[in-house]
Amino acid sequence: MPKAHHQPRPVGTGTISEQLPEDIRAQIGRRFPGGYYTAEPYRAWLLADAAADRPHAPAVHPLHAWLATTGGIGITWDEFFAWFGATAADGPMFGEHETVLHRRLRTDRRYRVSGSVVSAVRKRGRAAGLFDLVEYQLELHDDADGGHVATCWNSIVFPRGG
Amino acid sequence: MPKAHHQPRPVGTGTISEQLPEDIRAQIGRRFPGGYYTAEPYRAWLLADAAADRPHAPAVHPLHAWLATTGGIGITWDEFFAWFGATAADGPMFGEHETVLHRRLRTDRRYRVSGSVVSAVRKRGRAAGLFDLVEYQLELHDDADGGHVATCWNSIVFPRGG
Amino acid sequence: MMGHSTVRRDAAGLRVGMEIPPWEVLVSAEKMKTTAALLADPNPIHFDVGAVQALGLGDRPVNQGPLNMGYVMNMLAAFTGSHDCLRRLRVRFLANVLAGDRVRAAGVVTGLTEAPDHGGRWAECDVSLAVVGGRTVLRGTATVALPGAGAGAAESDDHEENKT
Amino acid sequence: MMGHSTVRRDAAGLRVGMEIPPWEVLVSAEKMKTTAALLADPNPIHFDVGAVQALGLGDRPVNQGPLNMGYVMNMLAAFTGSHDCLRRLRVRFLANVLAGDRVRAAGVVTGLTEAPDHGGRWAECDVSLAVVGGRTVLRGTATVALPGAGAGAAESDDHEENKT
Repeated sequence: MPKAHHQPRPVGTGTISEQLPEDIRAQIGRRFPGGYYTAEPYRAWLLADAAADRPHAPAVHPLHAWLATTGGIGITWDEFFAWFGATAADGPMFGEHETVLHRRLRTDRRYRVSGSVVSAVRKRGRAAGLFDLVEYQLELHDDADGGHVATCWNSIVFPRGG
Repeated sequence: MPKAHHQPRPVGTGTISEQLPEDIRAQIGRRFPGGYYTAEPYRAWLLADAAADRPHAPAVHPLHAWLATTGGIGITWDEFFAWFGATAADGPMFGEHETVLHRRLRTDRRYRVSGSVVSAVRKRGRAAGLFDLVEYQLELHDDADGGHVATCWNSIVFPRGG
Repeated sequence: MMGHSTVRRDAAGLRVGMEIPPWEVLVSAEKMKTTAALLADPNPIHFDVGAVQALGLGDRPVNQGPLNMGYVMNMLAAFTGSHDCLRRLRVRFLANVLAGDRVRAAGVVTGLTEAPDHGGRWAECDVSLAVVGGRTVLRGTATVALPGAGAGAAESDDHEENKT
Repeated sequence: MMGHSTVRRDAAGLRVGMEIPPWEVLVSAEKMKTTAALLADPNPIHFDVGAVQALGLGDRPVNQGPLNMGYVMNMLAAFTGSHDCLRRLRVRFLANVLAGDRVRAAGVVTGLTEAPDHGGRWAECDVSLAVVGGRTVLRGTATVALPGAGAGAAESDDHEENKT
């Protein structure tokens, strides 16, 4: 199982811990269905262009690691939000993200995507109010030789309207 | 099996029929793997915007029928081209297209996509040279009640460099 | 970047031979990129100027055929009042449209038949798309539903109306 | 619509505390649409002005967080010579970027260590993205591979070079 190599951090300042409901706590460690992702050249080109980069660079834009893990996670955003009793209308927000590249990204390689929820904490911020801070981590492995290609770690904030 | 309700037509003028190789003829009637497609609201919005339409219209843009059949056909363009011994580099081109809407398109409905290759002929044009004209047809059915929603018929031209 | 025709359509004035108000748009390279992503269309002629040049197709991206057809659908929706009035559209692709081209969809009513199922009429139409001041890039035929002669005028941009 | 910094990077001149040449871009609403399609991100705040207004977020679409991070990656690639030099980037999203904003990625080298595995050095960097004349929208840290002190100057926009 992917291991969280980051400690949860407070969002902003002045956060204090609150009791996490059991149904949310039960999501910690839950694995994503996972799947496969291939960085097709047209997607590599379009993503680089969307990021205002020069799409002709031979290197695949490292942002593609994030796109790959999202593309192969095996569930939709709505399904993921539902794991935490939330919907898009609740306004979940990315808190932090880390991409670690263990090996160069390439087009037309088939990558295996796997990962899980690594932590969940409930906090109350002076400005933010009540929210849950959830961390999840996804791994890319080259499907041909099993090599570890990238790790994408994310934290996401679910406002709880408190 | 979907039935061709169109006769093959010559591309341009002055085309004459040629012998179709057996491996191409063998593709006639071949069914696509098929699959499912849901016109998610964000895709309906983006497609209408891409077509320079007003994305806020409650009606789903009828171009979405084509997008749905393509999205649920179950093979990639490269795989489809390979059925006819061709690649994207050979420059296959859309010849004709027909969308027939039997029922209103809606967002968030799950549509079943099915279809097959309905004809293939080899022709020689005075200007176009040797080419294969392939027709294929896809059907959208509402997965909830089985109702027939749309038919998309296409002809595609494979230049044969002759 | 786009021009919508605003038409008051007097149902009683519908007749064979009448022209459908044209619909124009300036074709955008950026929208081809979104379309390539939506259609999962890997062909670089729709976004990569370098690929277009390498193929000797000039120096502007080539619009997707479906978008060209979509513009004709827009013209028909402006004419009938809603995309939901379209029953059938058949087109033949004749030539490429390039980023920066201004194109115009046009059409003419070629037949009108009573349609008891929706209390109105079916209009058969000849349709086309052309580069303004240039060649025709698409020709086809369409069938659209129209309200009956007694339905009176309707505003074409009232897309709220549910016609089916 | 975008400005690429062109930098001659003298490997011998690398030092802790040096500023990474900034990288600027004018954020495009059209590119958010392509990104929404690529990411299969249904959130309408990235493309639908009506949805943005309904949420009280103003009247301009909100850029995707990944794109904000991508701009920082672009700055680092211009500095190192290639996207393939990036080993790690961690960012915290602090605020939204809106269509039409001009944003600037900036950074400073905070540490240099020898990296025998690629014959060069690892640079640790603090990075940020800010709206020009406005607030900081992202902060983070990065680790990038750099050639060794003996490697001499390299042109940052030589993306042909294979550094790994």
